[in-house]
Amino acid sequence: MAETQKKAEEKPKEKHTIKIIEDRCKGCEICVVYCPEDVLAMKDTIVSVVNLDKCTACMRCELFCPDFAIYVDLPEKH
Amino acid sequence: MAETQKKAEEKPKEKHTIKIIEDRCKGCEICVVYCPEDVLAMKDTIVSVVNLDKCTACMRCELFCPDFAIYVDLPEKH
Amino acid sequence: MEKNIEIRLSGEGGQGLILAGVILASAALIDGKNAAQSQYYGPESRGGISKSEVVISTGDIIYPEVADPDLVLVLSQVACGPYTKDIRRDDAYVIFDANTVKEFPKLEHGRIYKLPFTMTAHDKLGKPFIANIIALGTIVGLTNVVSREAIEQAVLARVPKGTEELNKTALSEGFELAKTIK
Amino acid sequence: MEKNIEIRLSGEGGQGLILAGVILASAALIDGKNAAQSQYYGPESRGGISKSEVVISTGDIIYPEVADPDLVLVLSQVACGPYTKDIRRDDAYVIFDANTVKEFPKLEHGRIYKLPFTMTAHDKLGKPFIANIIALGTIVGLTNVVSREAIEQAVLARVPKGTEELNKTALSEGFELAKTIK
Amino acid sequence: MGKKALLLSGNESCVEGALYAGLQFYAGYPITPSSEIAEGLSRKLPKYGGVMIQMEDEIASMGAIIGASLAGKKSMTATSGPGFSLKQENFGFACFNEVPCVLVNVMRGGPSTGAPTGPSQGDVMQARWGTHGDHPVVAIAPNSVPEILTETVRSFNISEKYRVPVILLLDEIIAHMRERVILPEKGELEVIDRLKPTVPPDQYKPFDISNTPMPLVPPMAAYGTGYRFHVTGLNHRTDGFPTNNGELIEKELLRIMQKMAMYKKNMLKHEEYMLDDAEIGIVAYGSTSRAAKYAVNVLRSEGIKAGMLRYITIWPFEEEAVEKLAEKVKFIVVPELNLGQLILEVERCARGKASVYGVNRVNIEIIHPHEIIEKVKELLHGIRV
Amino acid sequence: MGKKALLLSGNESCVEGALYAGLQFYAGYPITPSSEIAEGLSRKLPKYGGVMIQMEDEIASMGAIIGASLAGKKSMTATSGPGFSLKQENFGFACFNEVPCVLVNVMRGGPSTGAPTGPSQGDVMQARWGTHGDHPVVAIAPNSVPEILTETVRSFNISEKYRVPVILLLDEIIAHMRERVILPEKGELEVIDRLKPTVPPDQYKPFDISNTPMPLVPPMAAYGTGYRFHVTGLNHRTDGFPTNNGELIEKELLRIMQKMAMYKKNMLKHEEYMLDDAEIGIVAYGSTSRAAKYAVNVLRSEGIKAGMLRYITIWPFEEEAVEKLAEKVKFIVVPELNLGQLILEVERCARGKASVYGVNRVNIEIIHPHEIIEKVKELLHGIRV
Amino acid sequence: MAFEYEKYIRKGTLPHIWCPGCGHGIVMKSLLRAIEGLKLDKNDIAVISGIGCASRLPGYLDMNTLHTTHGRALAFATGIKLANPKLKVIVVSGDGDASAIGGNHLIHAARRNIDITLLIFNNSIYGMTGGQVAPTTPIGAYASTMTYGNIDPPFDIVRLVEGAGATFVARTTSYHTAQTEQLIKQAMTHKGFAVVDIIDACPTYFGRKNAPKEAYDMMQVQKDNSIPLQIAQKKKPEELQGKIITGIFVKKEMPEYTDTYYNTIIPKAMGSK
Amino acid sequence: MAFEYEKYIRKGTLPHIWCPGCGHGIVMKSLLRAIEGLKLDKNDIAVISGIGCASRLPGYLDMNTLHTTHGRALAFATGIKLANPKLKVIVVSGDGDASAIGGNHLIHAARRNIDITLLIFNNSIYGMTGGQVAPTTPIGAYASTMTYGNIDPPFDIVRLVEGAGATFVARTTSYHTAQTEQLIKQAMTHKGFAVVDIIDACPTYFGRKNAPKEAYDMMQVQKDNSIPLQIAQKKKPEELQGKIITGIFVKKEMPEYTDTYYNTIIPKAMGSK
Ligand SMILES: Cc1ncc(C[n+]2csc(CCOP(=O)(O)OP(=O)(O)O)c2C)c(N)n1
Ligand SMILES: Cc1ncc(C[n+]2csc(CCOP(=O)(O)OP(=O)(O)O)c2C)c(N)n1
Ligand code: SF4
Ligand code: SF4
Ligand code: SF4
Ligand code: SF4
Ligand code: SF4
Ligand code: SF4
Ligand SMILES: [Mg+2]
Ligand SMILES: [Mg+2]
Repeated sequence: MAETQKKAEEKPKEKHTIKIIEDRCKGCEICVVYCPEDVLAMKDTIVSVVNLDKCTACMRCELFCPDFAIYVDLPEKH
Repeated sequence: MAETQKKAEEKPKEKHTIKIIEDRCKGCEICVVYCPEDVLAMKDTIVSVVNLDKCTACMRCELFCPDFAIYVDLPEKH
Repeated sequence: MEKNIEIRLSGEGGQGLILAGVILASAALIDGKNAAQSQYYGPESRGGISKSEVVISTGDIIYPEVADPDLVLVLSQVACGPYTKDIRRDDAYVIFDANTVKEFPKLEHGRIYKLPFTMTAHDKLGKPFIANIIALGTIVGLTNVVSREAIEQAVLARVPKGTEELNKTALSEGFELAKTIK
Repeated sequence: MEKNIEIRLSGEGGQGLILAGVILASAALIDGKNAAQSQYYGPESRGGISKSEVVISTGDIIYPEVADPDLVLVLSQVACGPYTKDIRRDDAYVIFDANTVKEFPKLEHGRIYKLPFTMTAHDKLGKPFIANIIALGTIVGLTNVVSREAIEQAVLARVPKGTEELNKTALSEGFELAKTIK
Repeated sequence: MGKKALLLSGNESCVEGALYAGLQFYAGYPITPSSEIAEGLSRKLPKYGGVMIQMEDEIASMGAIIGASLAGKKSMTATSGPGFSLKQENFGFACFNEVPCVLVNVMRGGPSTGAPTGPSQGDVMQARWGTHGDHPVVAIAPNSVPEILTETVRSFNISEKYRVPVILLLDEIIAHMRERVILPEKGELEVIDRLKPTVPPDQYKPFDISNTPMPLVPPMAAYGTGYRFHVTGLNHRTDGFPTNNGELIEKELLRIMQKMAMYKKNMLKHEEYMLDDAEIGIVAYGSTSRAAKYAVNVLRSEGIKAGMLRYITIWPFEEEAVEKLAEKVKFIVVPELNLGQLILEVERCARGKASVYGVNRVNIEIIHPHEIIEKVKELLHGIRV
Repeated sequence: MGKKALLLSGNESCVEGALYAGLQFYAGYPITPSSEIAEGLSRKLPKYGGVMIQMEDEIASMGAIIGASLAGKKSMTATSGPGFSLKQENFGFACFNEVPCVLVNVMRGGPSTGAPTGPSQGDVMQARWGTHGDHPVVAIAPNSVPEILTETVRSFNISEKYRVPVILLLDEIIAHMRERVILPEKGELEVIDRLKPTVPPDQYKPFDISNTPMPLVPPMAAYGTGYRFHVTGLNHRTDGFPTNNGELIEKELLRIMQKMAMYKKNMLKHEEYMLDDAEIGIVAYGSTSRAAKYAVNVLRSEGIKAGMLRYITIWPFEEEAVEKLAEKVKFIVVPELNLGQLILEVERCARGKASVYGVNRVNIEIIHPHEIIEKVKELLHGIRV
Repeated sequence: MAFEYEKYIRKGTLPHIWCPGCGHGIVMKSLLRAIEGLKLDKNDIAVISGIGCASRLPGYLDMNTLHTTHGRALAFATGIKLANPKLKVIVVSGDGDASAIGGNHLIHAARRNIDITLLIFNNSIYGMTGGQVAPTTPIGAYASTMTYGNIDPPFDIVRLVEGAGATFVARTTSYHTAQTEQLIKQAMTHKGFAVVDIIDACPTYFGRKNAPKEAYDMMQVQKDNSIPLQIAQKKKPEELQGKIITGIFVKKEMPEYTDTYYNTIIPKAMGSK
Repeated sequence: MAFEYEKYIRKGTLPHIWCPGCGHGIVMKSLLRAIEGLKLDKNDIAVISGIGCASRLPGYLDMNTLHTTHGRALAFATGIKLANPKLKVIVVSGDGDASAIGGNHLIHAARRNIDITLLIFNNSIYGMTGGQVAPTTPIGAYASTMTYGNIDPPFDIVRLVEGAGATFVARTTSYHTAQTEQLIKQAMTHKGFAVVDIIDACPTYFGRKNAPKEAYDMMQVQKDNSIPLQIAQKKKPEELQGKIITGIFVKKEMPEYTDTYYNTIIPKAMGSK
C-alpha cells in the first residue's frame, strides 16, 4: 500500500471535513460506492456528504474521484 | 542437414558436369571458396571449372551461388 | 404549410437533443414529408454546447440547416446566446426551459415561452433525461409540424426497449404543456 | 577557350565513371576554372547504364549538363546507343573502349577513336577497374581541358590511400594513349 | 413513393451505396467524422459475405484495399483529413497502378487535428495534389444524403470502369446530416465491374492496351485466377516490370493521363441551376452548394439574375463549364468552407473574362445563404471589401 | 577568389548551409536522392554539438524535428517524394502551430516509388497542398549548388523569423550535381534567430501577438526555459488551448494567413533574365531554369527576344510577377519536369492576357535547352502541337 | 486538502472534458502525486501526448505540454528529449494511440532506450472516436466496429514492449491508485525508456456494449481480477486467464540513448577532424 | 540440373539486380526449393514485398507478385489474403523494410495471427539506399548515417515478433541453405503468421564500412557464429554474446485470422437480421 494512503489511515481521527466542488462533480458515484463508511450519497446528479461523523479520512473518495471534485480537508497542513 | 544436401552427398559419384551460365556469374567467388574439392577457380571476373574430376557433386556451389549461375548437372533426372 | 418549417433544438451534450431531432425528422417521413436533420456537438462528452436542427417540408429541402428559424428550443444556459441570435421572424417560437435557463437573452423577434421541461421530467416522471421527449411533445402540440400519430410512432421506434410507456407519458406531458400556452 | 567544354563519360555501373567525372571537375577547380559534374545511374548495382557529365568553363556555367558534347567517352556496349546520339559537332571527340564495345553505333558527326582502355588496365596494370583513370589521362592529353598537374593532383586527392602510384601510372598510360591518336 | 423512405445519415447512405455497388472489402481506421461508415459496414458487410477489417492505421488501410482490389474485390476505405494525409503515399501507388478503389474523405475542420466535429471543405486541393508526382485523380462531392448513395455507386462505377481510384469527398455536414433516402432496387442503378482479360494468362500484361475493348484502359486480372502478373510502384513497362528506360517511363505515364483525358467527359458531372439567363454566377459544391442554391432563389425573388454552377465531379475539373460561365456573367462568386481552394481553378479557367470572388469560412459553421446573398449585393453595388 | 573553392554536391551544399544557419537538430529517414544530407550531417552535426538521429520512418522524423524546435533548436529533415507524402500530416501540425523548421524534399521521378534516381519537379503542387486543411507554406527552389547553400540559409532565416515551416525543394539534378562552392565566412551571410518572448512566463501565450515587435508574429518560448505553455494540433486560442468557439478558431487561422500575406514580399525571390524588352516569356524554376536561361541565350543570339522569369521562392507564389509578364509578352512558356504544375498558377495569374504553354517531361531526363528553343520557335511560327 | 493537486493544474481548465466516471482522471491524480513525490520542478517536466481522450491530459498540466498527432507523441518527445536532455519527459497515451497507429514509435522508443516515461491509459477501446475496437480489446468484447464480437487477438502491451527491448515495464490499474503512483515514480526515476501499462476504464464506450457498465463496477473488476506478478508467477497459465497481472515485469540497466549520444558521439565527432 | 529453379522464375529476368555475393540470391534459392517441396501451384502463391534490395525478389518469381511501398507489404498482403483466402501469401522484406518503417504492420500482423509467411532478409543494413543504419545494425558497427559507430541498440526480431504474439518464429542464416529451406517450409505450412528471420549479408554496403568485407567471409561468420537453439539454451548469456541463435523459437496453435473471419463473423452476420 502506498504512502499517501497509509499515512491517511494511520492518522488519528481528528476533525476534518469533506469538501465537494459541485461544478466539477459529474455524478459518477465512484466516491459513494467506494466510501467504506457510507459518508456520501448522491443528491440528484451530484454527490453530497450525508454522514460526516462516520468519515475516517481514509482518503478513498479523494483518491478515486476522477474529477478533482471531492477532497478530504484535513485540519493540519500536510 | 536438409534433404537436398543430404541426398546429394549420399549419391554415388556418377558422371556429372558443372554448368556455368557466364552471363549471370558476377564473380563473387563464393562457389570457389566453398567448393570443398577446389574444382572451381576464378578466371578474370568469372568462375570456371578447373578440376571437374575432383567434383563430388556435393551441390554446395549450386546451393550457394546467389546468381543462379552455376549448376551441378546430374545425369539422372531428379 | 408551403414554406419549410425550420426547427432548432439546442442545449448541451447529454440532453438527448440529437435523438429528439432524429425522432422529429422520422415523424415527418412517416407523414410523407421530407426532412433534414443536422447537429453540432463539441468534443466534450458532457456540458458542451450542442444543437440539433430539423427542416421539414412537403417539397425539396434546399438549405438543410436552419436559415430562418420557425422554432428554437433552448434547454440550457450555454445555448441561449449563440442559438437565438438569428431569430428574424416575429411569429417564430422561442421556447426556453424555465428550470435550466436562468438568464434569458434579450430578443427582438419571436414569441417567447418559458416552460418547465426539466422540472416536469424530474418531478412528474422521475427521469430528468426525458425532458427532450417532453419538449418534442410541446413542439408538435404547438406547431402541428408533424401529426401526433407520427411523433408517437417515431418516438416508440427510436427509444430503448422497455422505456416505451415512459416516453409516451413524456410526450403527453409535452402536449399538455403546449396547451398551457396555446 | 571561351566556350564551355562539355564532356560525357559513359558506360555502366561499377566502372568508376562518377569518380572520374568528379576528378575531372576537381582538376578544373584547381586550374581556377568553373565546373559542373552530374551523373545518371540506375538501381542496378552492376551492369546498369551509367554516365557522368562534366562541363568546364572559365565563366559561368548556365546549363550544367552536356547540351552539345565536345567529348564523349564510351566504356561499355550498353552506353553506345543512348549516349552518342546527340553528337552534333564534327570536331567532337567520340572515344570508345575498343575492348568492351563490340558493335559501334553509326555516327554522323565527330572524330571517332577506339582505344584499348580495358586491355591496358588489365594487361599493363593488372587492375581492370582502373580503366576510368586511364581514360581520364587520354581525355586530358587529347583536349588539355585541364592541366596535367591539376589532373594529377585531383586524382591523388580522390583515390584510396595506397593506390596513388597505381593511379599515377594509369594516368600516364592514358596520356600515352592520347599521343597515339593526336 | 411506393418504396419505404428511410431517414439515413450521409455516412449511412454511403454504406448503402457501397453495398449496392458491390463492395466486398473494407479496411479502415476510425476517425471522426467518418467512423459511422466503418461501423455500418462492420454490421452489414459480412452479411454480404464481404470483409470489413479495422487496420492498425490509415496507411495500412489504404494498403489493404489496394491488395484486396488486386485480388479482384471491390474495395473501399474511409477517413478524414489527418488520415487522408497519411493515406497519400499508398494512394499514389493505386493511382499509378490504376487500381480501382474508393477512398472516402469526410472533410472536417483543419489543418492538423483541427476541429474534428466541425465541417470543412479544406481538402479539395489535397485531393488533387496530396501525393507526390503526377497522377490521375477523380474526386466527387455530392451535396445531399440521397445523392451520397447514388454518387457512391457512381464512384465505384468510374473506378472499376476506368481503373482509377476515386475519392469521394464528403463534408461533415452531409455526412452527419439525416435526410430521406429511398433505397434503390436491384437493377435500378447501373453497377459496373472492371474489365477482365480476354487473352490467355501467358499473354497477359497488366498494363497492355493492345487487346482491350476500351481504348487506353488495360483489362485487369485478379491474383489467384491463373493470371500471374507483377505490379510495382516503380516506373514500369506495360508488362508491369520496372524499367529505367525514360521513353517507356514517359509513355506509360502519359498513357494513364491520356486515359483520363479521353474519358474525362464520362466522369464529369455538374448541375446548372438558373444559369440560362444568369448575370451573376455562383460556383459551388458539396454542402455549400445548398446554401448557394437557396441564395440564388432569394436573389431571383428580388429580381437579381443569379445562377449556380455546381460541381459534382470536382476532379478532373471541368474547365469548359467555367469558361462558358465567365463569358456571360458579370462576376462569379465561389463560396467555400475553406480559405479559397477551388476558386483558384475557377480563376484560372475564367481567364480574366469575369472577376471571381470568394465567400470563405473556417469557423466550423456551414456557410449561410445570407452570406452569399450579401456578397452578391455588395459586389453588385460596386463595393469591394 | 581568396577562399578555397570546393567541389560539392547539392546535398553537401545543403549540409553546409544548414550548419551555417545554426542547425542543431536533424532527424531523418534515408531515401534516395536525399540520403547524402543525412550522411553528411551524421558526420558533421555532432562536431557542432548538434544531434542527428535516424528515426524509424519519415513520420517520426517530422515529429521529432517539431519537438526539437519547440525545445528551442533549429531543426531540419530531408526526404524525397514517398517520404514527403508521409510527412504531410505532421508537417501540417508544424504549419498550424507556426513551428520553425526546414523540410528538404529532393524531388525524384514519381508518382509512387517511381524512379528513385531520376530527376523530377513532380512535387511542386504537393508542397503547397499536400496536407489537409488550409495552411501557410513557404517553398524555395534553388537552381545551382552554390545557391543551395545560400537558399538553405535563407530557408532557416525565413522559418525562424516568421515562424513558418519552409520546404526546400531541390531536384535530383542539383542535389547530386557537383559545382564549385566557396564557403561563406562567419558573418558573411545573415543568420536570423526566432523572436524570444519579452513578457514574464506567467503572461506568456504562445500565439499572442499583443507584445511582439513583429506584427502578427508571436514570440516563441522554448520548452524548459521556464515558459510553461501548451501546443495542440486542435484549433486553439492564442493561449494555445483548444477551443470550439468558431470565432476564435477563424481568428487564429486568419491571423496565420494574414501573417503570410503581410510578410510575403520579404519571402519572395525571383530572378529576371533579359525580361526588359522580352517578347517571349519563359517561366522556370530549379534545374529547369538553367536550360531555360541557356535557351534564352540561344534565342537571343538568333534575334528572338526571349526572357526568363525564374521563381526562387515558389510558394507563396508571386502573382504580380506573372501578371506583369503577361502584360508585355506574346506568350509564356513554362518548362517543367512534370506534367504541368506551376503552369496552373502561371495560367491563373496571366488572366488570359498571354497564352501559356508547357514544355513537360517525365522521362527522368533533365529538360534540354533545345526543347525549349524548339517550342518557342514552333509557337512563333504559329504551329500549335 | 490532503493533496494539493491544483498546484500542478493550469488555472481554469477544470472541469476536464472526460465523461463521468472515466478512469483517466483517477490516473491523472496518481501521476500528480508521483510528480510531487519526486520533487520535480514543473519547468523541467515536459508532457507530450497524441490524440484521444487520454491525450487531452497534458492540457491540464501546468508544465511544458504538447498535444501532437494521433500515435506520434513518442516521436515528438524524442525530439524534445534529444534537444533538451535536462527535461524529464513523460508521454501520455491511450491504448489505441500507443499501440495501434503509434505501435512503431512505441517499439522503436523501447529499442533505443531513450529516457522517456510512457504512461498508457489502457481502457481497451477507442474512447474519443466512439468505441471502436482497439488492439487491446479482449476477444469477444463488443465494439462499434466489432458488431459480432471482437476476433482480433489483443496485444499484451507488457510483452510487446519487453520484446522490443524496453528496460522498465510495469502494469497496474486505475483502481490501484497507490500502486500507480509508485510505479510512475519508479518509471520516472528509471534511466531509460519506461512503460507503465495502466488498465483503465471507459464507462461510456466500453461500458456501452459490454458488462459491467458503471464506472464503479468496472473498477471493481480491476480490483478483483488483478494479481501481483509475484503471486502470478506461482500460478498455472489456466489460472491466469483473464487476469490482470500487476507489478514490475522488467527493470534493467542499459545505456540510455540521450546520454550515449551526448557522451559518445559528440565527443568522438569533436575529436575527429 | 539438380534443381530446376527456372521453373519458378520469370523468363528473361535473370541476371537479377543484386550485387556480386549478395545473400539475397542465396535465400531466394532456398525459398524456391521450399516451395517445390510443398508442391504448391504457382497460381496459388502470392508474393508481396515492400521496397529495398530484398524487396525486388517478387519480380523474379513467376507467381502472383506485388512490389508495394516501403514497409507496407504486410498491409497489402493482409488485403490480398482476406480477399482471397485460398492464396498462400508470402511477404519478402528487408530488415529495414520490416522492422524500421514497417514495424507497426509487423507487430499487428503478428497480433492478428493472419496466415502470412514473412521472410526477413536481415542483412543488418539498408542496402538499397546505400548503407544507412538499420534497426538491426549491431552496436558499434559503421554505417553511412552512423559515422562514429552505431549507438542504436538493435532489435532482436525474434523477441519482437514473439512479444507481439506471433505463433511461428524461427531464425536461420543465408549460409544455412538447407535449414532455410526447411524453416520456410515449416513457416508456410504453419496456419497463422509465421516469421523467419534470415541473417543475410550485404557485402556492398555492410561490407564497405565493416569487417569482413567479402561475401564468402561474411558467410563464414554466419556459419561460425551460429548456435542452434537447443544448444544455446544450455549456455550462459555471456557465452551467447554476438552469437546467432538459429532454429524455431515459437510454434503454437492459435485461431488464424482469415479463418476466424470467414467462419465466425460472416456466419454470425448472415444469421442475424
Ligand atoms: C491520423 C488520425 N487517425 C485517426 C484519428 C481519430 N482518433 C482520434 S483519438 C483515436 C483513438 C482514441 O483511442 P485511445 O488512443 O485508446 O484513447 P482513448 O480515447 O481511449 O483515451 C482515434 C482513432 C486521428 N485523430 N488521427
Ligand atoms: C517511404 C519511403 N522511405 C524511404 C525509402 C527509401 N528506401 C528504399 S529501400 C530502403 C531500405 C532498404 O533496406 P532494407 O529494407 O533492409 O532492404 P535491403 O536493401 O537491405 O535488402 C529505404 C530506406 C522509400 N523507398 N520509401
Ligand atoms: S475519506 Fe473515506 S470515509 Fe471519508 S468520505 Fe472519503 S471515502 Fe468516505
Ligand atoms: S467521484 Fe467525484 S465526480 Fe464522481 S460522484 Fe464523487 S465527487 Fe462526483
Ligand atoms: S558440386 Fe561440390 S565439389 Fe562439385 S564443384 Fe560444386 S562445390 Fe565443388
Ligand atoms: S557463386 Fe555464382 S556468381 Fe559467384 S562466382 Fe560462383 S558462379 Fe559466379
Ligand atoms: S469516452 Fe471513455 S475514455 Fe473518453 S472520456 Fe469518456 S469515458 Fe473516458
Ligand atoms: S546493396 Fe547489399 S543488399 Fe543490396 S544488392 Fe547489393 S549486396 Fe545485396
Ligand atoms: Mg483507449
Ligand atoms: Mg537490409
